[in-house]
Amino acid sequence: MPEITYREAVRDAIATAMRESDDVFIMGEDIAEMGGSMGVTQGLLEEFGKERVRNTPISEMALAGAAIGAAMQGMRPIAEIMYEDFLTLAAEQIVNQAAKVRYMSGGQLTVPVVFRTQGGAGWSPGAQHAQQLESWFVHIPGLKVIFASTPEDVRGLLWSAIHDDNPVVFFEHRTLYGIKGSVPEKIEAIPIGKARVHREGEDVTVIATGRLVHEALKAAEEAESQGISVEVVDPRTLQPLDEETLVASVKKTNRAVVAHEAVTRMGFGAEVASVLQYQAFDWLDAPIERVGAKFAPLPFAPVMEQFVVPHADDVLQAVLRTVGKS
Amino acid sequence: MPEITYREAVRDAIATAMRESDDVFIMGEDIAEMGGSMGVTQGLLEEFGKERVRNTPISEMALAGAAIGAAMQGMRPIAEIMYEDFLTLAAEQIVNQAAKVRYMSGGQLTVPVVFRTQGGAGWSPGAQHAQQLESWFVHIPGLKVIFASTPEDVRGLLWSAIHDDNPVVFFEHRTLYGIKGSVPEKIEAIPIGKARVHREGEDVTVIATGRLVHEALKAAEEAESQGISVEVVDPRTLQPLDEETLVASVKKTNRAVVAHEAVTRMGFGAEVASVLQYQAFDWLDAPIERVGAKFAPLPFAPVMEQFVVPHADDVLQAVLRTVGKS
Amino acid sequence: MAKVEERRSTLPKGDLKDVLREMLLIRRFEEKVEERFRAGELPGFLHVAIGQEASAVGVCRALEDGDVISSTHRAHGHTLAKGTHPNELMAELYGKTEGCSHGYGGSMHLFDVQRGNMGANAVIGGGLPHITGAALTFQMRGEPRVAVGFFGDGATNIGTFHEALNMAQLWQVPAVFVLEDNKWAESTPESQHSPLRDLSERAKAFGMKAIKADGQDVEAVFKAARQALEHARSGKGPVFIHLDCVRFHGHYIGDPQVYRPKDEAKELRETRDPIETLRDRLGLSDDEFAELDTEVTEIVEASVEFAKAGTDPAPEDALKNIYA
Amino acid sequence: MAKVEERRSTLPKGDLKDVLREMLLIRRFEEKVEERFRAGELPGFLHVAIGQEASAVGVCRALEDGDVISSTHRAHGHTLAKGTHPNELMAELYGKTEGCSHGYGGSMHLFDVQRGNMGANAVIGGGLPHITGAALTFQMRGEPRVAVGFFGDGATNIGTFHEALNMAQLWQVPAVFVLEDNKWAESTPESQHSPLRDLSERAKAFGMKAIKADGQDVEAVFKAARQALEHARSGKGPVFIHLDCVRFHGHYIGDPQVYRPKDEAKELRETRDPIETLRDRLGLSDDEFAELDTEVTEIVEASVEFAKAGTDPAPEDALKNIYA
Ligand SMILES: Cc1ncc(C[n+]2csc(CCOP(=O)(O)OP(=O)(O)O)c2C)c(N)n1
Ligand SMILES: Cc1ncc(C[n+]2csc(CCOP(=O)(O)OP(=O)(O)O)c2C)c(N)n1
Ligand SMILES: [Mg+2]
Ligand SMILES: [Mg+2]
Repeated sequence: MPEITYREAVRDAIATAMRESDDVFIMGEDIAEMGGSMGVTQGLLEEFGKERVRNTPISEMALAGAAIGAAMQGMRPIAEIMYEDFLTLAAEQIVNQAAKVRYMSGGQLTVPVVFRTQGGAGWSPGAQHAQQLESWFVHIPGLKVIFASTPEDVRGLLWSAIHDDNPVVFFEHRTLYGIKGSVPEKIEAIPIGKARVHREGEDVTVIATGRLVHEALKAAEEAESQGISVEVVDPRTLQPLDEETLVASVKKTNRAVVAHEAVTRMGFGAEVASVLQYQAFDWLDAPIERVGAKFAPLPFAPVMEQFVVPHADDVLQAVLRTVGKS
Repeated sequence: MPEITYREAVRDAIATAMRESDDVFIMGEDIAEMGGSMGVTQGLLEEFGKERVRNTPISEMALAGAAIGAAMQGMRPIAEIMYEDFLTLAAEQIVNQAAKVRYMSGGQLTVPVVFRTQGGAGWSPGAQHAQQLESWFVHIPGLKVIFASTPEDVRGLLWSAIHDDNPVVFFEHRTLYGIKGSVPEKIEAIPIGKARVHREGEDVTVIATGRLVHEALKAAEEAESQGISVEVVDPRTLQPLDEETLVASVKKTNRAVVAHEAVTRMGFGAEVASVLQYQAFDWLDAPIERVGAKFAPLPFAPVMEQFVVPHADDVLQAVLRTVGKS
Repeated sequence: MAKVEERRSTLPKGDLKDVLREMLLIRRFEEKVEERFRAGELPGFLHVAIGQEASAVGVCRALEDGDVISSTHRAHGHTLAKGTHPNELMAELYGKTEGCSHGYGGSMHLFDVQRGNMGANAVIGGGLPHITGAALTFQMRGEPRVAVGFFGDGATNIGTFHEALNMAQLWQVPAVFVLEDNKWAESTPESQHSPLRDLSERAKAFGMKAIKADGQDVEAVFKAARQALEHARSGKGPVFIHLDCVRFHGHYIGDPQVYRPKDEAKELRETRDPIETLRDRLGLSDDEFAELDTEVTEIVEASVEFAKAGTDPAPEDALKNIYA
Repeated sequence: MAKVEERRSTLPKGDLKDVLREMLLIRRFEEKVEERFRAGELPGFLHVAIGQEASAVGVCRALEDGDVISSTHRAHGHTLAKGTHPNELMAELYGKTEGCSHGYGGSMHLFDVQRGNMGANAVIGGGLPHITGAALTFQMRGEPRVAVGFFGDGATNIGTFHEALNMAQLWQVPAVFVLEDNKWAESTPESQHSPLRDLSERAKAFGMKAIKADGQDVEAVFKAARQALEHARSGKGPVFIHLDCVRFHGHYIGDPQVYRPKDEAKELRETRDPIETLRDRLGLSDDEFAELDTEVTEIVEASVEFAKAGTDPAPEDALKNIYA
């Protein structure tokens, strides 16, 4: 199995889908000559030309909305929103239009569009370039929401997203673009709605997304050295949510930690914790711990930024609390 | 104590604050001659003139953003967003600007602006005029979020919101404008961050917001007739959240139901349930129930709309489940 | 798709009576909707297009098969003009499964995809970028189709309008943007919502070709639309059509119009009724007109019967059609 | 607030050397920022304004006390020109509590409220409605102040721009909108992001007065700004200033500019450097120029020393300043 980066994995899914069908195209700001602000789309212009690798003006509403219109006409556009923070600008189109057109039309239309975006802290861009907003879209019926954490997952899930007939909001994490991982030779679709158990364990389940999957894996190793066996599960699709896998894991371990980089309050962890306490009530031996960013906008100064967003140690401490060892 | 409607209560808070200070003004679409699409601002134009009761073009971003700019210059604008669904258009300004300006400036600025909006189902407007989005704003540090359910609360809390130095997103519920309730002769500020216990009870706590407060009270009466004593608490401020009052209530009753009109998934109830399971873990005798809209956009046909949004009976059933009687 | 050689730039005389019939159908349909709403039979939030029949009919007549439209909150006229049967529209307003959106949409969310109606929209400007995107698709696929977006004067103030038209012009996609300028945005007169007195100037911000026409004269509308469609279809880029229109009724059904000069609507009715204008032009006798009227009134009445006899969705149907 | 009689429409000759000094300070400051960033000392995401010094200095020189500005992601020049001490700016870039945003903001979020800087903005167009709102406040309070918003050519494509300027014109508030048209939006050349070749045409969508000037000529910028400010301040409504600018460097520090013709920047540097232009005009000798250069270089060096000696915030400070 070849080793590729998360960045290359995203690119591979896009390029392969574009080779396969003329209906697939990508549009976004600075994705053509420059190859995207994260370098994800480098080389695509050369292969597919500027019609299908389409630089747009700085017009997040129209970029999202034009993709929706094209999707309604049977195309499969990938709309790149450069930073997650700018989803706030495209929110009307994603939430009131893409998510609802099928429903409002009584099923006449499909809107097979992927809104790709990225975000995440750790590089001090300040408060308007790194927030994590995935929970907003989980709240909206009609959308699917994906947040992949490894090269294999991001490729297989983006592949599935592009081929899905529904609007998908697809989150990538900025700090993961450089990580490497092995992937199948040929792209394999990963079903939307299936969690991935990254590590089996007996004592505590950590359910983590995005960058926090990797932090959770580090924390799990450290916990293991302290004699605590941690299972790490990445839901990967936040909507639909693979409740079955999460609940089964917690019924086994009887303890749960939910971890993400987004602000804890009203973050995705709230939904997961609510589902778990409901479905695994009698199995829980400790309160479900939530790990997320502290309740603050992202500050610029690195010491403050690091303080606000969660790390492996925050996950570890939460794990320890669940087993009464802190 | 005089009896007034929820609509009159909102108007009274605005008018009184405008009489008191020239810094307070209101802007929004069709709020002047027409008195707002819900009739809330009727009469204000006549009293305060068109400078301070300012019709705006259909420009939700600029309307929100101009209010922010005015607030940065020391005004206390009230920006009315006609329907909650259109918060999606103003989201960038509210989330990336209003919420963060104070923080990003290291405390140099305050942004005393109130974003008033309303929404809610029950009148078949379809999918783009009635969704409930309060949970989005609870996720954003820097904002306060209020959702009042009675004339007294809406008046006292709007008063506090106008006088607060922070940006407040203030939700009203369309179906409540006509309800009546007694209020103090003179407006009294209701502190932001204090829940209200509407009804004391011993067996189950129902935490409800907006229209669901009234449904919860109905459900509580019905439950009482079945021998179950229900406490009904309205957090009123969703951010900051009066965790103390909620947790204390649940520690007393050992059972909790959280109810709102918004979609259950990733709704405000998820946050409340997460807080409760964490802080009252050892006190809970049953899983926390969540009551909210089913996972669908709002359909047009009344029978479907009624099916999607929750009613007193949904609350009652949840209450019964918590006591093992369903 | 219609053949190019068939396209005409003016309405053939023989068609004009049919055009009148269609406008009258919309008028009677809307009047019936008002009546039924006031009788408490129709749920929801409704905006009628009484007085604006010429823009809907004039533009939609000019379209070829395969062209698509997107509409606004004031969508009944566009929907009928684009070919949806009155039965299906009325059934939708009654929330029946036989409705054009199968009861899921309602007045502000009318869809009829087969007939090229990509949807009404309850969010001002919300449908305009879809037009840019649909037109982009036609361009990329090399199809001789045009996407047409309707919007009101109030909508020219929203960012979506700016972004969508700007992008359309930048990419030279085959789109036509039709401004129905009735001088009101809900209760707000144009002077209170826009700094311009000639809204066709908006097009200058994109360098887009603009055509002005009397929106109350269906022939003028047709001509403008034809010209715009030819331009767009031939790859010369999008066109902005400015239609000078009027609003006879309240913004929504039930609107007491406290904000509006008492006689404005009355005067407009007397001088700028598109149906009267065309009727005069055609020199129709009272009998001839009455005949038309009877015909369309029967269609409208039948649509009410059809709708009332329709099927209510089951409550649980609300959980269908969310995902494909 | 400055007295009206003191206002001049051109820069007095005696001031020009000081203007040159200020532009040179910005240039050397930005070069130092690039250097320190590449040395790994500066965190975050930085955009320098090398080559665009004339617009910042020309506009800010024209302001009166009490006037306010909002800036963009490319904010260092505006911030210095509006009076923030280089020490405080450099300290901010180093994330120190002595910084103008006390370490909370960073390069794209520079604030200096006391000096009338309402904030840089990392969201394109994000600050423009604040200008409309600030100007509205001045109008409502009857204060003779003007609010000035900077933005780039790329920003003219975003809805916020349209809404904010439209509203400003509608309400005739004392605002000036300054377009720094450097022909690039990140990697996207103007021809790929806007359908217009003359972006001053954007103003026509609002009927706003537009003034064009050479953004590389500080005297021309000053003159245009003066004229615009007078207009706005006297209650005649907002003004759109179109400055023809250039971008010498990459979009952000580290940008390899693969998308850009190799010689473009080099040529621009040779022909349109605002500092060289003014220096020539002033007929400064090499010695005189070197003297200025030494002076500003020392200030810049001192700012680095100041910043490095500054205080790091405590981690927990991150939880301050969220609410008032
Ligand atoms: C984004 C948004 N803001 C506000 C509204 C409420 N609203 C519905 S129709 C309308 C006025 C529209 O005016 P115009 O575009 O001129 O269309 P007309 O009603 O005159 O046909 C308003 C403000 C809305 N639907 N969407
Ligand atoms: C809403 C939004 N979309 C995208 C970006 C990413 N971005 C930052 S600067 C920039 C280009 C801006 O171009 P212009 O306005 O011409 O300013 P310049 O960089 O040339 O000074 C882009 C696309 C952003 N900051 N905000
Ligand atoms: Mg109108
Ligand atoms: Mg530029």
